[in-house]
Amino acid sequence: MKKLINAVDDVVKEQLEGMAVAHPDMLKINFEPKYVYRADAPIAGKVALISGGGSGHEPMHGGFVGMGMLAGACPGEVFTSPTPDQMYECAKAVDGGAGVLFLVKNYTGDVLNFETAAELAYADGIKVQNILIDDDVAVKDSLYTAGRRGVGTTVLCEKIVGAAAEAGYDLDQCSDLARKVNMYGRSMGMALTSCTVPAAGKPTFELGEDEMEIGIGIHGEPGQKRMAMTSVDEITTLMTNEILDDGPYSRTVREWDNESGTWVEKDIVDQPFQAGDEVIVFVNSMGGTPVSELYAVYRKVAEICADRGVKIVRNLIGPYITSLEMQGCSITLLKADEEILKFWDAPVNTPGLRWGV
Amino acid sequence: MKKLINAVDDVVKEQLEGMAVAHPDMLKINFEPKYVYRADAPIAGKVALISGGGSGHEPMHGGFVGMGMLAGACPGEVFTSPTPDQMYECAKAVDGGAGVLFLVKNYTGDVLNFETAAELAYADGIKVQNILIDDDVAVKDSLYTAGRRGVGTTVLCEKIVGAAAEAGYDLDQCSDLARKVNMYGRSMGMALTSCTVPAAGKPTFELGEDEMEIGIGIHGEPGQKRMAMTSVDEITTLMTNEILDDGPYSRTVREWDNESGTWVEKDIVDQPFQAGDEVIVFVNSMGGTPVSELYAVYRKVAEICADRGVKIVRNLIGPYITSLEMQGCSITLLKADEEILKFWDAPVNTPGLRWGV
Amino acid sequence: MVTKDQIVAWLENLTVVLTENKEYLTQLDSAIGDADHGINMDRGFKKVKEKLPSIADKDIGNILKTVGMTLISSVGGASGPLYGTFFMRSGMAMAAKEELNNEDLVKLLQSGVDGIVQRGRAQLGDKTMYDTWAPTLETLNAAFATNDNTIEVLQAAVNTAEQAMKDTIPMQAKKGRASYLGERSIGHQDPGATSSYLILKTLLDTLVEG
Amino acid sequence: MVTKDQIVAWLENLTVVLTENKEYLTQLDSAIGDADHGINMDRGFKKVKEKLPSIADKDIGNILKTVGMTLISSVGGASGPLYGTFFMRSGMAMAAKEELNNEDLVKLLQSGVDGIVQRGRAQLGDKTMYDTWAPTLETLNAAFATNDNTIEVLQAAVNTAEQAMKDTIPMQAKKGRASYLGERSIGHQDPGATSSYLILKTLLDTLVEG
Ligand SMILES: Nc1ncnc2c1ncn2[C@@H]1O[C@H](COP(=O)(O)OP(=O)(O)O)[C@@H](O)[C@H]1O
Ligand SMILES: Nc1ncnc2c1ncn2[C@@H]1O[C@H](COP(=O)(O)OP(=O)(O)O)[C@@H](O)[C@H]1O
Ligand SMILES: [Mg+2]
Ligand SMILES: [Mg+2]
Ligand SMILES: [Mg+2]
Ligand SMILES: [Mg+2]
Repeated sequence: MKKLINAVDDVVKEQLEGMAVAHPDMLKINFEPKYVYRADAPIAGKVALISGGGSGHEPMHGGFVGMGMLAGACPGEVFTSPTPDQMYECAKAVDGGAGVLFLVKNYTGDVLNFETAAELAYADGIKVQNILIDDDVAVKDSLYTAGRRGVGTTVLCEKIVGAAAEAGYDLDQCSDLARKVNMYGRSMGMALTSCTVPAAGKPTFELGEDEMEIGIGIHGEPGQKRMAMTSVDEITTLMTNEILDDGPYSRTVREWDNESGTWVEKDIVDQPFQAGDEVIVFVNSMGGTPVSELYAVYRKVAEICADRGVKIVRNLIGPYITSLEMQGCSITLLKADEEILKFWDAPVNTPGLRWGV
Repeated sequence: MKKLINAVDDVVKEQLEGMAVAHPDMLKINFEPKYVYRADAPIAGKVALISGGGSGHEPMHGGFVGMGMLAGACPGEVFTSPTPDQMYECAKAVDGGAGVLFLVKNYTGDVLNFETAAELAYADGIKVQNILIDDDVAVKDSLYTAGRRGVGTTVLCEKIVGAAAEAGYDLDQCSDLARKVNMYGRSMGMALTSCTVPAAGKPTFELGEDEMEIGIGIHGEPGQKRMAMTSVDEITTLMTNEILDDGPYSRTVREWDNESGTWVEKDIVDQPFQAGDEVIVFVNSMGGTPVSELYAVYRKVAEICADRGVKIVRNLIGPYITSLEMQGCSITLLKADEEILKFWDAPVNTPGLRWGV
Repeated sequence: MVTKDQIVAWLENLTVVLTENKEYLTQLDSAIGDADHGINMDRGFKKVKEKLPSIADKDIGNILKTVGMTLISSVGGASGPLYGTFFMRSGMAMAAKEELNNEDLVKLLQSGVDGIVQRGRAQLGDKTMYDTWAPTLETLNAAFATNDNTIEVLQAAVNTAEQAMKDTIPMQAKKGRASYLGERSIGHQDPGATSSYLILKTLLDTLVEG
Repeated sequence: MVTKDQIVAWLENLTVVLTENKEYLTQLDSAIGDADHGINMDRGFKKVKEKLPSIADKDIGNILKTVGMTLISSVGGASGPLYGTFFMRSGMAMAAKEELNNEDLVKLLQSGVDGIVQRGRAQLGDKTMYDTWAPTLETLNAAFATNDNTIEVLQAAVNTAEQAMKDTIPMQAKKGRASYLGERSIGHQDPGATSSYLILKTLLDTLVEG
């Protein structure tokens, strides 16, 4: 394992220290327990958007803390979900009285830890909500699995709902928007190489020189299937078609009811993409793939969308939700309506995403 | 070799096609010969900044075309300098009457090809200047080598001089500023892995599991020395000290004289950094190193600068001048005066760098 | 009777056993998960070890609850809240106790496992830690009905646990990260089922030591 | 006399030889450069091949100049302008010629090499293509002074070129990318010196073919 790190146990801490000294204008960092929060938090009267998850996906989530995006982010150990005390302390630090929305990627660990955190924060008098991101079409059903993983749509949702919170949306409005973005977004990923968790010291899986993994998540875990390596056009076609051809997806989610102080279950079904849809396309590097190759992916996505009557109205291309140094990419399509576009275009000022300011 | 590409001969062309369809609001692309240019070029009365070089360093240079930065960029084959016809045609497309400034990274190929281009453009009645970027302190002398390579300072210079051109600086003022930025900037790079030129199909060099290359350039070429792998703190200390301890550097450069229509030689000497200097710090990924690791590098750079009385006033952290999928990083320090800071902070709107708009 | 000192010794031994098995558990998790289970458990029990001296004089219920809270706030991942809940619930069930009879011992484990199920909603055959615990609890209950030698009964339970752990190999995962692999999860032993076996095995070894 | 058809055949053969040696030259460049010299030369001469049919009826000077311009606008890198200048200058020196005597042949090569030096300002021993050409031109001049058999003299020049190419191995590079390696450039044969040898060798082989 060769990485720019010191002791494996200090990796996350030292990277956060680097972030703190690099971006004091945008964010601050608390170390015991670990959370990243807006330099100007709490902001009275505005909903505070908090996300978090295992480290190793940088710039997500810490790099998305700042004006117009996250109020706070809770980094776990590499690829390990953070603990409830982090989220709870973070919630207390950023709540401006309008409540806290936790954006949770759908992994068993994240879900369980964020649910505990929400309970703790609510018990402290903070209005809370948990909205799940589960957009990975590589996972086919929710009955026989832990459900679809939260991947690329997370980044888009953090941007869009962060802008809505900045604009004064209340907690229910922010939650509705986040749920909608999640229902409108679908993703698929692939890997050319594995990555190495520092503490593990060797690659999570081995891939032959002519092999690739299709349908991976963002944790260096093996994917849906292993296939013979092929051209970027074929890879992109396969992934884009999986996204566009994916049928309705049903699952039951648990959301918090601030009236009764209990979890309520909701059945949610999202609808497939259709000709005529306007979309935001997000082509993401898993970390080790340079942006030049992403443009070759984007080229083919654009061609397929044009063929199928899906109109790309915005795009994001780069390493935003990564798996350490893994080579590979993911593609996310997000159906965009007026509300979504308005908040996508709104100013954002974070280390990882910046425009309009 | 595993990459997201189709046929190796089409790599550059297809990546450019992807860029063109991704960013029609910022840039356009000409294919025969290849150059990227601002969507709103030519802009009457403003100096047009053009850079270029081998491909494989994305987002540099094509990704820096747009408002407040480059007017044009000429991509060669991967790691191979572009040809004079590209620069000449690009110059004709973007010249708004105030002349064209070519920013040239100091490599024999780039220098020779850009000199030819400048002669051609001048012969066509375009006012021209060539300013060299040669900031790589890993190259020790200019008498026994082709001189210092142009690396990280290139990105900063494109941003700063691009903003000056946008603000109405004339060709001489832009040239003076570019020369100053080059003289104020120093860089050093290192690699954990080699990279693979698509057409070559295998890594340029091999590094053992415990080895790293120190003092590399940006073309996957072997570096100054091979060393045993060590911690990020030691690596960063070594590189930052090489930059800070580097003495005066003298060389002779050739610039164009628009009066006489000939090349004139100039002796240039830059001065070392001093305690009390304000600097912009640029920590760059060579492509395969994720931004999380760059923060560990930045953390140590900040510590060393503080110890030595060098004040960091701005920073840039991410993959901006890369070597395909190489793992590794480079560090650039640029002494920043008021003029430099003003143009650093000015709005920029390119695929690779964006703020203020 | 199981003494408080033995419970503390069990927890201390666990910190050793989980350090020894850090790579093994991580290796299992890299086949069907994200290669961190051993690292997570080791991190959590290292924290437990730090905490132990300051709580060793509390009652067993208190000690177990503190272990649970320590795991919740240090492990993360899926196993953090699950094992955290396990110890929290077993602690609540052992409130104020200074020593445990056989019935207590079953109740301790049963409450913990109930907590795991309530949190994680795993069912038998989902290829999780629950697949180790369910048959193990049956063995415990059945064996104590005819034999009150704690060590003999625990030995029988450990045998069941070992078999149950191995029985996760042919299962297709339906919970946790491994479920994303679908049929590719078949043929690998579940990391959480394995750490659960180690937890029980270490309890037996501790009591055998004396 | 060297005929125009022979010059055209030389250029055609070069496209074959440089394709054959694409990997070899790239390999040499990966040791002390950026692994593209073979790719660059092959790309350039493929373009030359495309151009040849349309210019084969021009005079030798014109043909060579077109080759030079083609290389300049298709090769890139350091070798593009250098070999481009080589052929431009040799073309200018052979203006209007339809065939070449021995004196012309020397002048063709000498003018080309002068162009390389003027552009690249390399000196003897800098470990560049010039290190192949300088001793080779000396051999040519000396040999033609006592022998007017073109093929015999060219054979002697090729021998010198081969030796000169190998003599770049112990040199430390002072120009081009290889110079960045300092002492580490020692022990490797220069790619440009090698392609220069191939260019001369192919001229000889073409004339021997007839
Ligand atoms: N819903 C669940 N119920 C019970 N156990 C579960 C559940 N989900 C996962 N597990 C257990 O957790 C183990 C993985 O733990 P760990 O690797 O530490 O967390 P993560 O999966 O978040 O990386 C699995 O091997 C499995 O035994
Ligand atoms: N200044 C120079 N003068 C003469 N030849 C040079 C000079 N610089 C480089 N060369 C030659 O160019 C060769 C490298 O060519 P090539 O790899 O195609 O270009 P680049 O170095 O730009 O990648 C070297 O092997 C050397 O022979
Ligand atoms: Mg995990
Ligand atoms: Mg080159
Ligand atoms: Mg795991
Ligand atoms: Mg080369």
